[in-house]
Amino acid sequence: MLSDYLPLLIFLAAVFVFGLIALFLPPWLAGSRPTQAKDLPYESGIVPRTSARRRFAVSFYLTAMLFIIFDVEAIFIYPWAVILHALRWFGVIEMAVFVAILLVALIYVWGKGALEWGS
Amino acid sequence: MVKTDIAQEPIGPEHEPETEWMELNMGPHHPSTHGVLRVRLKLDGEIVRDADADIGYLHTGFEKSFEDKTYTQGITFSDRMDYLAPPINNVGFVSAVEKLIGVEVPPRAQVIRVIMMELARVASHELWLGTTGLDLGVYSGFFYAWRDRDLALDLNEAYSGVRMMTSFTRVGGVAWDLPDGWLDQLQRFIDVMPGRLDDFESMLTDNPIWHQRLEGVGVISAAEAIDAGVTGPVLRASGVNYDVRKAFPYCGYENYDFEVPVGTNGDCYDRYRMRVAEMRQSLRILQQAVDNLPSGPWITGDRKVALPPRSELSKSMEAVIHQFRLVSEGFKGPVGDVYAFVESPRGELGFYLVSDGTNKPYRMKVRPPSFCNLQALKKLVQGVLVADVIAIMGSLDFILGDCDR
Amino acid sequence: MGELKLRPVPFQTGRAAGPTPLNALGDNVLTTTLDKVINWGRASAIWPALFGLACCAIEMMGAVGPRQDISRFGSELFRASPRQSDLLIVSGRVAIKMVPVIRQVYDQMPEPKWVIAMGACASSAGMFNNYAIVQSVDKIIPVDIYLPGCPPRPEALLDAVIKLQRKIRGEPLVQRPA
Amino acid sequence: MNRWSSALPDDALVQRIGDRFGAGLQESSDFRGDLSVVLEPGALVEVARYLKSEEGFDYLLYATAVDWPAREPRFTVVWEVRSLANKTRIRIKTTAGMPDPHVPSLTSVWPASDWHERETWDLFGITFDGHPDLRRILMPQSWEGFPLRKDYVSFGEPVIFSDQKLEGLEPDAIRG
Repeated sequence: MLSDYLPLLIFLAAVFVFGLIALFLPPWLAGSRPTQAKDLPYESGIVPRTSARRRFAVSFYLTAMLFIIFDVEAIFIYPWAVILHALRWFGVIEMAVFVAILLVALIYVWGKGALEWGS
Repeated sequence: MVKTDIAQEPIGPEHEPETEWMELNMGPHHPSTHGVLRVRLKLDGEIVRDADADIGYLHTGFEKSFEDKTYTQGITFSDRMDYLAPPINNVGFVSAVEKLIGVEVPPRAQVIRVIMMELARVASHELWLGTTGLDLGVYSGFFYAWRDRDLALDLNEAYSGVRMMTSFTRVGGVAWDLPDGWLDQLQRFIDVMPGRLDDFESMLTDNPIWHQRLEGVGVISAAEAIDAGVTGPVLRASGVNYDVRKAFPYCGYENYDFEVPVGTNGDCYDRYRMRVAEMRQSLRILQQAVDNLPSGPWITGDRKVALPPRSELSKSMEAVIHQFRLVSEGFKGPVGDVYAFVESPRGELGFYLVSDGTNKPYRMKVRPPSFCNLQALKKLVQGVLVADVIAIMGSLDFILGDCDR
Repeated sequence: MGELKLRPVPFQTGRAAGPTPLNALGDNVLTTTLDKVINWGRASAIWPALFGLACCAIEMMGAVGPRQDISRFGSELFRASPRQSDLLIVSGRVAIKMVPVIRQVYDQMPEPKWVIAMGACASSAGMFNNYAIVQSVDKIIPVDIYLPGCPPRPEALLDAVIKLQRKIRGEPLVQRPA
Repeated sequence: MNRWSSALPDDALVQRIGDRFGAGLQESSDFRGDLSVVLEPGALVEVARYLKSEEGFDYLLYATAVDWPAREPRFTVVWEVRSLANKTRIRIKTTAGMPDPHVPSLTSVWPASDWHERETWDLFGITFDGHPDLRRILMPQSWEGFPLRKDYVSFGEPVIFSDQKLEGLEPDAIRG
């Protein structure tokens, strides 16, 4: 029983090892030379005087939230698409309901004008 | 030693950043500022509340250097100011000196000047089309534009030996006659270009994204445009029918028949249409210039100003004296001040020349069209999204070498 | 007026760029070949920073254009931010007000980095000898290749990039007669 | 009639200015077809307003200054304006004395002269009273001196030829 999951474990281990390699090999090879100027934020060539950490408008947060909602919806479609052939018509109807719910959300948001940029 | 702590301190009375507005540096090193312009944007989220353009990052002290050079030496300087249309700068500078001294330019030299200026206008508008398209995402347009612009630069090179900085004018005419075979190359250029412009138009003119990004963006009305002092295609896009070639014809422009495109609602899209239409008109002018190019001298015979031809040197002593005097100290102008102006792709390019009777200009003020167009940026970007600031700056078509002088 | 704070140690390329774990083993066959591979990798993909100042920038754009395509030599992308670029082509005249900006952009570029002073104005201020122009970009940042011309033709810029690649690979710039 | 003065403004304009402003108009000249008038600083703003409202000069070309160190009122400040409608052009000049050159600003009449006057302040040191935001535009903010004055002679550095050795300035001083 356990052996059914063996390939998955090997795959995870490989991912983990590759991640470590990618993370630590290049800095070790190239060597890093931090200088004071490199740590400053890049301000189109101007030496910044104030720190770049500033409060910014709430509309960014709103747009980010909307993006996450519809992005996650897209992610759910991938596994569904892989096994759609097995699900046959049941899968199609199921996904239609799922998408319809989010469509209503999209129409509401669009009507509210949250998509246009406005504080 | 070189000072390094300059341009760091806050500038402007209101340099203290307001709490809720974020101050963003669209700084000198920025892909879409068409050179080294720094715009301090005050952003309320994505909406621009205030824009303070900080220029001078390419200030080369041309006006100080002109005072140190004789009139003929100044010609090579005038190339480097507006480096997208150097021939037009040359003609402008030399027109000021000719107006001061009162020299008549022979007709053949006038037509050669018109040909070189219209070539420069096509090359400059092509570059504008390429780079502004690049800012708005038309990556392939850049390569179309450069394919056509290289043809114009080949013509420059065949005539003056240099691709961009031709320095082809002399006071009283042009430096050399057209090499033979050049006119056929020009004719091939004139035949192929309309097709190339159609490529561009088919790609851009009724492209919905191009419409959406440019239509209704950066609108300036005719009255506001005159008050703000904008010039060139930006002024004409707002409906003001003012083109120096029609209003004050110089270099024989009065006997070419071409129209001046005038826009209606003064937004970025109209400025795009102005420039493309101007390219087509320039090709018409080029065709008429090639058809009736007069023969005769290409520089004035007035020995006070123009060098005698080589052949004459061996024959007459007087020519040698003229040659020596002209080469060693140049010619002197009367005391007085004159203003001469030409139509550059960006607008009216003027040269205010004050002379105190010596062989060098006492004061040479250049009226740069980019400086005047850039001044309107502050009014154009109020309450606009940041992405539209890029479109507006692209549509103003300013060149920092011309603006900072 | 602030003094010009120069980099104490000028930047070197390749192995001279200071000890990396590779050179800890000294110059034997293994490390020198690895150096050749690393330098070959660095040389064949130099991404210039999009740093156009004046007229030479137009010829630099010409070099990117379809006729003299600089991406044939590995400089495919002109990166807008100095963080992702290895080469700073100073194309144009350097105004006094631009000095701290050039210094900042150069400092914010990660090593290994190189500089091409494109055109007479960047190399020696060309025809401008007045209050507003720094007499050569050499006074601000160390320069690897000086490219004459006003403006240099796009082909000249390609030649400069090729010479820089040979310099990075450690080959002599000038082919001495055999 | 050479081409520059296609619509030579008749002397009537100068006459009208003379009648209305009397002593305000000091001289006028017609050199090479360019009409120019020299005004007193006091009468400058009224004449400018008159030119814009009644004479239709609505488009500002440029504003600059000329430095005559030998002459007593050292600076001549120049504005050039054009009437797009009837295609004429006039050059307004006024003078400013040395210790502290002051000239009224014309941004209230022609808003386009905002940057031009800032540049004249930056390069000549002439303060424009009434200018909304007079600060340096071309030179760095902390720059001392006014470059375009005739006595500001700083023509860069001496050119170092390869055979001359100036310590501290050799290009490889940086490479160390």
